[in-house]
Amino acid sequence: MRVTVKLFARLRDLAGTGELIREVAAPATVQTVWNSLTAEMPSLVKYEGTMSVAVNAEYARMAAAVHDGDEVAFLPPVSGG
Amino acid sequence: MRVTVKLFARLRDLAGTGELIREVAAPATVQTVWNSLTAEMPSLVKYEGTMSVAVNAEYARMAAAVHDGDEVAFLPPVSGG
Amino acid sequence: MALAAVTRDPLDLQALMRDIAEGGAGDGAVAAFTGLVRDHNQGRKVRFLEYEAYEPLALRALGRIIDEARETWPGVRVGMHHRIGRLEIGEASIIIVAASAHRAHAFATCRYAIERVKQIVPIWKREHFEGGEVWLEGATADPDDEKTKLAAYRIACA
Amino acid sequence: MALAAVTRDPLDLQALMRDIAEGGAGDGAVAAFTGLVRDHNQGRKVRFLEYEAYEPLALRALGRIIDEARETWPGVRVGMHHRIGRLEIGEASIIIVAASAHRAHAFATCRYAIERVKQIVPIWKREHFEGGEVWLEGATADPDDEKTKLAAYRIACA
Repeated sequence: MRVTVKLFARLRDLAGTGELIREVAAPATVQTVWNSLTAEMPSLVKYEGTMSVAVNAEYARMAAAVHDGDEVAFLPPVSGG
Repeated sequence: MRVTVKLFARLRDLAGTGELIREVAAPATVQTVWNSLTAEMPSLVKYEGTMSVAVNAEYARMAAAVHDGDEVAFLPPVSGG
Repeated sequence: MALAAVTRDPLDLQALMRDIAEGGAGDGAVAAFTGLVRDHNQGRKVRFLEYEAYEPLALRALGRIIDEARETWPGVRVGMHHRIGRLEIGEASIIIVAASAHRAHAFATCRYAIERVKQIVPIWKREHFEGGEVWLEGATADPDDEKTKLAAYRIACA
Repeated sequence: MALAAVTRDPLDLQALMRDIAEGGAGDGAVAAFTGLVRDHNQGRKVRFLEYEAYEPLALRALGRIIDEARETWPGVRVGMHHRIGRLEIGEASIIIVAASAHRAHAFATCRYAIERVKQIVPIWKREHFEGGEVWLEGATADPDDEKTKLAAYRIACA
Protein backbone atom coordinates (compact mmCIF):
# COMPACT_ATOMS: atom_id res chain seq x y z
CA MET A 1 0.00 0.00 0.00
CA ARG A 2 1.08 3.61 -0.54
CA VAL A 3 1.28 6.35 2.03
CA THR A 4 2.23 9.98 1.64
CA VAL A 5 5.00 11.02 4.03
CA LYS A 6 5.24 14.69 5.06
CA LEU A 7 8.41 16.08 6.62
CA PHE A 8 8.87 19.51 8.16
CA ALA A 9 11.57 21.95 9.15
CA ARG A 10 14.88 20.24 9.87
CA LEU A 11 13.49 16.82 8.95
CA ARG A 12 12.54 18.21 5.57
CA ASP A 13 16.02 19.66 5.13
CA LEU A 14 17.69 16.39 6.10
CA ALA A 15 15.50 14.40 3.71
CA GLY A 16 15.86 16.95 0.95
CA THR A 17 12.11 16.92 0.40
CA GLY A 18 8.94 17.76 2.30
CA GLU A 19 6.78 15.10 0.74
CA LEU A 20 7.40 11.63 -0.59
CA ILE A 21 5.45 8.49 -1.36
CA ARG A 22 6.36 5.22 0.36
CA GLU A 23 5.26 1.70 -0.39
CA VAL A 24 4.83 -0.33 2.80
CA ALA A 25 3.38 -3.77 3.38
CA ALA A 26 0.04 -3.99 5.21
CA PRO A 27 -0.67 -4.11 8.10
CA ALA A 28 1.47 -1.08 8.88
CA THR A 29 1.88 1.42 11.69
CA VAL A 30 3.51 4.85 11.81
CA GLN A 31 6.57 3.02 13.13
CA THR A 32 6.65 0.84 10.00
CA VAL A 33 6.68 3.93 7.81
CA TRP A 34 9.35 5.61 9.93
CA ASN A 35 11.56 2.51 9.83
CA SER A 36 11.29 2.29 6.09
CA LEU A 37 12.25 5.96 5.90
CA THR A 38 15.23 5.81 8.25
CA ALA A 39 16.56 2.70 6.55
CA GLU A 40 17.25 4.95 3.59
CA MET A 41 17.95 8.15 5.50
CA PRO A 42 19.85 7.28 8.67
CA SER A 43 20.37 10.97 9.50
CA LEU A 44 16.71 11.13 10.54
CA VAL A 45 17.07 8.46 13.22
CA LYS A 46 18.15 10.78 16.00
CA TYR A 47 14.79 12.58 15.82
CA GLU A 48 12.82 9.55 16.91
CA GLY A 49 13.05 10.52 20.59
CA THR A 50 11.85 14.09 20.19
CA MET A 51 9.57 14.17 17.17
CA SER A 52 5.80 14.02 17.06
CA VAL A 53 3.77 12.22 14.46
CA ALA A 54 0.43 12.74 12.81
CA VAL A 55 -1.81 10.62 10.61
CA ASN A 56 -4.11 12.49 8.24
CA ALA A 57 -3.35 15.76 10.04
CA GLU A 58 -4.26 14.46 13.51
CA TYR A 59 -1.68 13.83 16.18
CA ALA A 60 -1.03 10.10 16.57
CA ARG A 61 1.33 7.63 18.22
CA MET A 62 4.06 5.55 16.58
CA ALA A 63 1.88 2.47 17.14
CA ALA A 64 -1.10 3.94 15.26
CA ALA A 65 -2.31 1.93 12.28
CA VAL A 66 -1.67 3.32 8.82
CA HIS A 67 -3.86 2.55 5.84
CA ASP A 68 -3.52 2.86 2.09
CA GLY A 69 -3.70 6.50 1.04
CA ASP A 70 -2.98 7.90 4.49
CA GLU A 71 -0.82 10.97 5.03
CA VAL A 72 1.81 10.37 7.70
CA ALA A 73 3.68 13.40 9.05
CA PHE A 74 6.87 13.53 11.11
CA LEU A 75 7.27 16.72 13.13
CA PRO A 76 10.43 17.94 14.86
CA PRO A 77 10.00 19.87 18.13
CA VAL A 78 7.84 22.90 17.44
CA SER A 79 8.92 26.53 17.73
CA GLY A 80 5.92 28.66 16.83
CA GLY A 81 4.66 31.78 18.54
CA MET B 1 -6.29 83.72 52.57
CA ARG B 2 -8.23 82.22 49.65
CA VAL B 3 -8.10 78.68 48.37
CA THR B 4 -9.87 77.06 45.46
CA VAL B 5 -11.77 73.93 46.45
CA LYS B 6 -12.38 71.25 43.83
CA LEU B 7 -15.02 68.57 44.36
CA PHE B 8 -15.61 65.51 42.22
CA ALA B 9 -18.25 62.89 41.46
CA ARG B 10 -20.67 62.42 44.35
CA LEU B 11 -19.00 65.14 46.43
CA ARG B 12 -19.60 67.55 43.57
CA ASP B 13 -23.24 66.48 43.37
CA LEU B 14 -23.74 66.87 47.11
CA ALA B 15 -22.16 70.33 47.11
CA GLY B 16 -23.99 71.36 43.95
CA THR B 17 -20.75 72.64 42.47
CA GLY B 18 -17.38 71.32 41.40
CA GLU B 19 -15.40 74.38 42.32
CA LEU B 20 -15.70 77.07 44.97
CA ILE B 21 -13.53 79.63 46.66
CA ARG B 22 -13.08 79.55 50.44
CA GLU B 23 -11.58 82.11 52.78
CA VAL B 24 -9.67 80.47 55.61
CA ALA B 25 -7.41 81.93 58.27
CA ALA B 26 -3.68 81.21 58.03
CA PRO B 27 -2.03 78.95 59.01
CA ALA B 28 -4.33 76.38 57.48
CA THR B 29 -4.25 72.70 56.58
CA VAL B 30 -6.39 70.62 54.28
CA GLN B 31 -8.35 69.73 57.41
CA THR B 32 -9.07 73.41 58.06
CA VAL B 33 -10.50 73.77 54.58
CA TRP B 34 -12.54 70.60 54.92
CA ASN B 35 -13.94 71.69 58.28
CA SER B 36 -14.96 75.03 56.87
CA LEU B 37 -16.68 73.23 54.02
CA THR B 38 -18.54 70.67 56.10
CA ALA B 39 -19.67 73.31 58.55
CA GLU B 40 -21.84 74.60 55.71
CA MET B 41 -22.47 71.27 53.97
CA PRO B 42 -22.93 68.61 56.61
CA SER B 43 -23.90 66.00 53.98
CA LEU B 44 -20.22 65.83 53.01
CA VAL B 45 -19.03 64.76 56.45
CA LYS B 46 -19.55 61.05 55.94
CA TYR B 47 -16.92 61.08 53.20
CA GLU B 48 -14.10 62.04 55.51
CA GLY B 49 -13.23 58.41 56.23
CA THR B 50 -13.00 57.27 52.61
CA MET B 51 -12.00 60.29 50.56
CA SER B 52 -8.55 61.25 49.34
CA VAL B 53 -7.26 64.78 49.14
CA ALA B 54 -4.88 66.64 46.89
CA VAL B 55 -3.18 70.01 47.06
CA ASN B 56 -2.29 71.61 43.74
CA ALA B 57 -3.03 68.35 41.93
CA GLU B 58 -0.71 66.23 44.09
CA TYR B 59 -2.01 63.70 46.56
CA ALA B 60 -1.68 65.03 50.11
CA ARG B 61 -2.73 64.32 53.70
CA MET B 62 -5.37 66.10 55.75
CA ALA B 63 -2.55 67.59 57.86
CA ALA B 64 -0.80 69.12 54.83
CA ALA B 65 -0.31 72.88 54.95
CA VAL B 66 -2.40 75.00 52.61
CA HIS B 67 -1.28 78.40 51.33
CA ASP B 68 -2.95 81.35 49.72
CA GLY B 69 -3.93 80.54 46.15
CA ASP B 70 -3.68 76.77 46.56
CA GLU B 71 -6.11 74.36 44.90
CA VAL B 72 -7.45 71.82 47.38
CA ALA B 73 -9.31 68.81 45.98
CA PHE B 74 -11.52 66.31 47.78
CA LEU B 75 -11.84 62.98 46.01
CA PRO B 76 -14.37 60.23 46.74
CA PRO B 77 -13.25 56.62 46.25
CA VAL B 78 -12.14 56.22 42.65
CA SER B 79 -13.78 53.98 40.06
CA GLY B 80 -11.80 54.38 36.86
CA GLY B 81 -10.72 51.67 34.46
CA MET C 1 1.65 60.15 21.28
CA ALA C 2 1.91 60.53 25.04
CA LEU C 3 2.46 57.36 27.07
CA ALA C 4 -0.07 58.55 29.64
CA ALA C 5 -3.23 60.31 28.53
CA VAL C 6 -6.69 61.29 29.78
CA THR C 7 -8.84 62.23 26.82
CA ARG C 8 -12.41 62.77 25.63
CA ASP C 9 -11.58 61.28 22.24
CA PRO C 10 -12.07 57.63 21.30
CA LEU C 11 -9.03 55.58 22.23
CA ASP C 12 -6.76 54.20 19.52
CA LEU C 13 -5.13 50.95 20.59
CA GLN C 14 -3.43 50.44 17.26
CA ALA C 15 -1.72 53.82 17.42
CA LEU C 16 -0.60 53.29 21.01
CA MET C 17 0.75 49.86 20.15
CA ARG C 18 2.64 51.25 17.20
CA ASP C 19 4.16 53.91 19.42
CA ILE C 20 5.12 51.47 22.14
CA ALA C 21 6.54 48.92 19.69
CA GLU C 22 8.49 51.50 17.70
CA GLY C 23 12.19 51.53 18.31
CA GLY C 24 11.95 48.42 20.42
CA ALA C 25 13.05 45.77 17.99
CA GLY C 26 14.44 43.77 20.87
CA ASP C 27 10.98 43.42 22.38
CA GLY C 28 9.21 40.33 21.17
CA ALA C 29 6.20 40.45 23.45
CA VAL C 30 3.40 42.99 23.49
CA ALA C 31 0.52 42.57 25.92
CA ALA C 32 -2.51 44.83 25.79
CA PHE C 33 -5.59 45.40 27.87
CA THR C 34 -8.78 47.14 26.80
CA GLY C 35 -11.65 47.91 29.14
CA LEU C 36 -15.03 48.11 27.41
CA VAL C 37 -18.28 49.57 28.70
CA ARG C 38 -20.53 46.65 29.63
CA ASP C 39 -24.27 46.57 29.02
CA HIS C 40 -25.03 45.46 32.57
CA ASN C 41 -23.64 45.84 36.06
CA GLN C 42 -24.81 44.35 39.34
CA GLY C 43 -28.09 43.28 37.79
CA ARG C 44 -28.76 46.69 36.27
CA LYS C 45 -29.20 47.28 32.57
CA VAL C 46 -26.66 49.96 31.74
CA ARG C 47 -27.57 52.65 29.19
CA PHE C 48 -24.22 54.45 29.09
CA LEU C 49 -21.44 55.63 31.39
CA GLU C 50 -20.04 59.04 32.16
CA TYR C 51 -16.44 59.26 33.31
CA GLU C 52 -15.19 62.25 35.23
CA ALA C 53 -11.54 62.90 36.13
CA TYR C 54 -9.43 65.27 38.14
CA GLU C 55 -7.40 65.55 34.99
CA PRO C 56 -4.00 66.90 36.08
CA LEU C 57 -3.80 64.43 38.96
CA ALA C 58 -5.16 61.55 36.89
CA LEU C 59 -2.42 62.16 34.35
CA ARG C 60 0.21 62.18 37.09
CA ALA C 61 -1.21 59.03 38.60
CA LEU C 62 -1.00 57.25 35.23
CA GLY C 63 2.60 58.44 34.93
CA ARG C 64 3.31 57.16 38.41
CA ILE C 65 1.98 53.71 37.50
CA ILE C 66 4.19 53.67 34.42
CA ASP C 67 7.18 54.53 36.61
CA GLU C 68 6.28 51.81 39.10
CA ALA C 69 6.06 49.24 36.32
CA ARG C 70 9.42 50.27 34.89
CA GLU C 71 11.06 49.93 38.28
CA THR C 72 9.52 46.51 38.80
CA TRP C 73 10.09 45.12 35.30
CA PRO C 74 13.21 46.82 33.96
CA GLY C 75 13.15 47.56 30.28
CA VAL C 76 9.39 47.23 29.94
CA ARG C 77 7.75 49.92 27.81
CA VAL C 78 4.21 50.82 28.75
CA GLY C 79 1.52 53.27 27.73
CA MET C 80 -1.94 53.86 29.14
CA HIS C 81 -4.79 56.06 27.91
CA HIS C 82 -8.02 56.61 29.82
CA ARG C 83 -11.08 58.08 28.17
CA ILE C 84 -13.51 60.35 30.00
CA GLY C 85 -16.88 61.90 29.17
CA ARG C 86 -19.88 59.97 27.92
CA LEU C 87 -19.14 56.43 26.75
CA GLU C 88 -21.60 54.14 25.00
CA ILE C 89 -21.91 50.40 25.51
CA GLY C 90 -18.97 48.57 23.92
CA GLU C 91 -16.69 51.61 23.76
CA ALA C 92 -13.22 51.45 25.28
CA SER C 93 -12.70 53.34 28.52
CA ILE C 94 -9.06 52.39 28.93
CA ILE C 95 -6.24 50.93 26.85
CA ILE C 96 -2.94 49.69 28.25
CA VAL C 97 -0.02 48.42 26.19
CA ALA C 98 3.17 46.86 27.56
CA ALA C 99 6.13 45.65 25.50
CA SER C 100 9.08 43.66 26.75
CA ALA C 101 11.67 41.13 25.68
CA HIS C 102 9.92 38.77 28.11
CA ARG C 103 6.26 37.92 27.65
CA ALA C 104 5.92 37.29 31.38
CA HIS C 105 6.92 40.91 32.00
CA ALA C 106 4.63 42.29 29.32
CA PHE C 107 1.65 40.44 30.80
CA ALA C 108 2.56 41.30 34.39
CA THR C 109 2.94 44.99 33.57
CA CYS C 110 -0.44 45.13 31.87
CA ARG C 111 -2.14 43.30 34.70
CA TYR C 112 -0.44 45.44 37.33
CA ALA C 113 -1.30 48.66 35.53
CA ILE C 114 -5.05 48.01 35.32
CA GLU C 115 -5.18 47.04 39.01
CA ARG C 116 -3.30 50.21 39.94
CA VAL C 117 -5.61 52.37 37.81
CA LYS C 118 -8.53 51.11 39.85
CA GLN C 119 -6.62 51.88 43.06
CA ILE C 120 -5.12 55.32 42.59
CA VAL C 121 -6.25 57.18 39.49
CA PRO C 122 -8.78 59.95 40.31
CA ILE C 123 -11.42 59.01 37.76
CA TRP C 124 -15.07 58.26 38.54
CA LYS C 125 -17.77 56.39 36.67
CA ARG C 126 -21.37 57.54 36.69
CA GLU C 127 -23.59 54.71 35.61
CA HIS C 128 -26.77 55.63 33.75
CA PHE C 129 -28.94 52.54 33.98
CA GLU C 130 -32.56 51.84 33.18
CA GLY C 131 -34.36 53.52 36.02
CA GLY C 132 -31.72 55.84 37.38
CA GLU C 133 -28.08 56.75 37.69
CA VAL C 134 -25.43 56.26 40.31
CA TRP C 135 -21.83 57.18 41.01
CA LEU C 136 -19.72 54.07 41.36
CA GLU C 137 -17.15 54.22 44.13
CA GLY C 138 -14.34 51.74 44.45
CA ALA C 139 -11.08 52.29 46.26
CA THR C 140 -9.92 55.11 48.49
CA ALA C 141 -7.01 56.43 46.48
CA ASP C 142 -3.71 56.40 48.36
CA PRO C 143 -0.69 55.94 46.13
CA ASP C 144 1.61 55.59 49.13
CA ASP C 145 -0.32 52.67 50.60
CA GLU C 146 2.16 49.83 50.13
CA LYS C 147 -0.46 47.22 50.97
CA THR C 148 -2.67 47.99 47.97
CA LYS C 149 0.41 48.32 45.77
CA LEU C 150 1.57 44.88 46.86
CA ALA C 151 -1.91 43.49 46.20
CA ALA C 152 -1.67 44.71 42.60
CA TYR C 153 1.82 43.25 42.34
CA ARG C 154 0.66 39.89 43.67
CA ILE C 155 -2.19 39.75 41.16
CA ALA C 156 0.22 40.61 38.34
CA CYS C 157 2.91 38.12 39.26
CA ALA C 158 1.06 35.33 40.94
CA MET D 1 -13.03 36.27 10.41
CA ALA D 2 -12.03 32.83 11.69
CA LEU D 3 -11.16 32.51 15.37
CA ALA D 4 -8.20 30.29 14.50
CA ALA D 5 -6.08 31.05 11.46
CA VAL D 6 -2.70 30.24 9.92
CA THR D 7 -1.95 32.75 7.20
CA ARG D 8 0.76 34.25 5.03
CA ASP D 9 -0.86 37.69 5.22
CA PRO D 10 0.04 40.34 7.79
CA LEU D 11 -1.98 39.91 10.96
CA ASP D 12 -4.69 42.40 11.85
CA LEU D 13 -5.11 42.72 15.61
CA GLN D 14 -7.73 45.43 15.32
CA ALA D 15 -9.95 43.30 13.10
CA LEU D 16 -9.61 40.27 15.36
CA MET D 17 -10.40 42.39 18.42
CA ARG D 18 -13.47 43.82 16.72
CA ASP D 19 -14.64 40.31 15.86
CA ILE D 20 -14.04 38.98 19.36
CA ALA D 21 -15.65 41.98 21.03
CA GLU D 22 -18.68 42.03 18.72
CA GLY D 23 -21.83 40.69 20.21
CA GLY D 24 -20.21 40.46 23.61
CA ALA D 25 -21.50 43.60 25.27
CA GLY D 26 -21.37 41.81 28.60
CA ASP D 27 -17.61 41.44 28.30
CA GLY D 28 -15.77 44.33 29.81
CA ALA D 29 -12.24 42.98 29.58
CA VAL D 30 -10.21 42.29 26.46
CA ALA D 31 -6.65 41.06 26.78
CA ALA D 32 -4.40 40.71 23.77
CA PHE D 33 -0.97 39.33 23.03
CA THR D 34 1.19 40.06 20.03
CA GLY D 35 4.45 38.29 19.30
CA LEU D 36 6.90 40.39 17.27
CA VAL D 37 10.00 39.26 15.41
CA ARG D 38 13.00 40.38 17.47
CA ASP D 39 16.23 41.71 16.00
CA HIS D 40 18.38 39.41 18.10
CA ASN D 41 18.25 35.95 19.65
CA GLN D 42 20.77 34.12 21.80
CA GLY D 43 23.46 36.66 20.94
CA ARG D 44 22.80 36.43 17.21
CA LYS D 45 21.81 39.38 15.09
CA VAL D 46 18.61 38.25 13.38
CA ARG D 47 17.99 39.30 9.76
CA PHE D 48 14.52 37.82 9.36
CA LEU D 49 12.52 34.71 10.24
CA GLU D 50 10.80 32.11 8.14
CA TYR D 51 7.86 30.27 9.65
CA GLU D 52 6.74 26.93 8.30
CA ALA D 53 3.60 25.10 9.39
CA TYR D 54 1.86 21.79 8.93
CA GLU D 55 -1.15 23.92 8.13
CA PRO D 56 -4.16 21.63 8.62
CA LEU D 57 -2.83 20.31 11.93
CA ALA D 58 -1.68 23.76 13.07
CA LEU D 59 -5.19 25.05 12.50
CA ARG D 60 -6.64 22.16 14.47
CA ALA D 61 -4.14 22.69 17.28
CA LEU D 62 -5.13 26.37 17.52
CA GLY D 63 -8.77 25.31 17.65
CA ARG D 64 -7.93 22.81 20.35
CA ILE D 65 -6.29 25.52 22.46
CA ILE D 66 -9.38 27.70 22.05
CA ASP D 67 -11.54 24.78 23.23
CA GLU D 68 -9.27 24.17 26.21
CA ALA D 69 -9.49 27.82 27.22
CA ARG D 70 -13.28 27.84 26.95
CA GLU D 71 -13.51 24.78 29.16
CA THR D 72 -11.20 26.31 31.73
CA TRP D 73 -12.64 29.84 31.73
CA PRO D 74 -16.33 29.48 30.82
CA GLY D 75 -17.71 32.27 28.69
CA VAL D 76 -14.32 33.50 27.52
CA ARG D 77 -14.15 34.34 23.83
CA VAL D 78 -10.76 33.87 22.21
CA GLY D 79 -9.19 34.12 18.78
CA MET D 80 -5.66 33.37 17.64
CA HIS D 81 -3.96 33.96 14.29
CA HIS D 82 -0.46 32.76 13.45
CA ARG D 83 1.44 34.09 10.49
CA ILE D 84 3.81 31.96 8.41
CA GLY D 85 6.27 32.61 5.60
CA ARG D 86 8.99 35.25 5.72
CA LEU D 87 8.64 37.79 8.52
CA GLU D 88 10.77 40.89 8.90
CA ILE D 89 12.04 42.33 12.18
CA GLY D 90 9.19 43.96 14.12
CA GLU D 91 6.41 42.14 12.27
CA ALA D 92 3.79 40.20 14.22
CA SER D 93 4.06 36.42 14.09
CA ILE D 94 1.07 35.77 16.32
CA ILE D 95 -1.92 37.64 17.72
CA ILE D 96 -4.18 36.36 20.48
CA VAL D 97 -7.30 38.11 21.75
CA ALA D 98 -9.40 37.02 24.73
CA ALA D 99 -12.57 38.73 25.97
CA SER D 100 -14.39 38.02 29.18
CA ALA D 101 -16.60 39.61 31.79
CA HIS D 102 -13.66 39.06 34.15
CA ARG D 103 -10.31 40.63 33.42
CA ALA D 104 -8.55 37.83 35.32
CA HIS D 105 -10.02 35.34 32.84
CA ALA D 106 -9.15 37.44 29.80
CA PHE D 107 -5.53 37.71 30.93
CA ALA D 108 -5.28 34.05 31.95
CA THR D 109 -6.70 32.87 28.62
CA CYS D 110 -4.24 34.98 26.65
CA ARG D 111 -1.32 33.81 28.74
CA TYR D 112 -2.40 30.18 28.56
CA ALA D 113 -2.91 30.34 24.81
CA ILE D 114 0.57 31.61 23.97
CA GLU D 115 2.17 28.98 26.21
CA ARG D 116 0.11 26.25 24.55
CA VAL D 117 1.01 27.51 21.08
CA LYS D 118 4.65 26.99 21.93
CA GLN D 119 3.87 23.50 23.20
CA ILE D 120 1.60 21.91 20.63
CA VAL D 121 1.16 23.89 17.41
CA PRO D 122 3.16 22.38 14.50
CA ILE D 123 4.89 25.56 13.38
CA TRP D 124 8.65 26.03 13.04
CA LYS D 125 10.86 29.09 12.95
CA ARG D 126 13.91 29.26 10.74
CA GLU D 127 16.15 32.03 11.94
CA HIS D 128 18.21 33.83 9.32
CA PHE D 129 20.93 35.59 11.27
CA GLU D 130 24.12 37.37 10.27
CA GLY D 131 26.40 34.51 9.34
CA GLY D 132 23.94 31.70 8.85
CA GLU D 133 20.55 30.21 9.45
CA VAL D 134 19.13 27.67 11.83
CA TRP D 135 15.89 25.87 12.59
CA LEU D 136 14.76 26.62 16.10
CA GLU D 137 13.35 23.67 17.97
CA GLY D 138 11.41 24.00 21.19
CA ALA D 139 8.95 21.50 22.57
CA THR D 140 8.07 17.99 21.47
CA ALA D 141 4.43 18.46 20.57
CA ASP D 142 2.08 16.19 22.49
CA PRO D 143 -1.35 17.68 23.06
CA ASP D 144 -2.32 14.80 25.34
CA ASP D 145 0.56 15.36 27.72
CA GLU D 146 -1.25 16.61 30.82
CA LYS D 147 1.98 17.71 32.45
CA THR D 148 2.79 20.36 29.85
CA LYS D 149 -0.85 21.42 29.77
CA LEU D 150 -0.80 21.92 33.51
CA ALA D 151 2.44 23.88 33.23
CA ALA D 152 0.72 26.30 30.84
CA TYR D 153 -2.24 26.50 33.19
CA ARG D 154 -0.01 27.24 36.17
CA ILE D 155 1.75 30.04 34.29
CA ALA D 156 -1.62 31.51 33.28
CA CYS D 157 -3.22 31.35 36.70
CA ALA D 158 -0.37 31.65 39.12
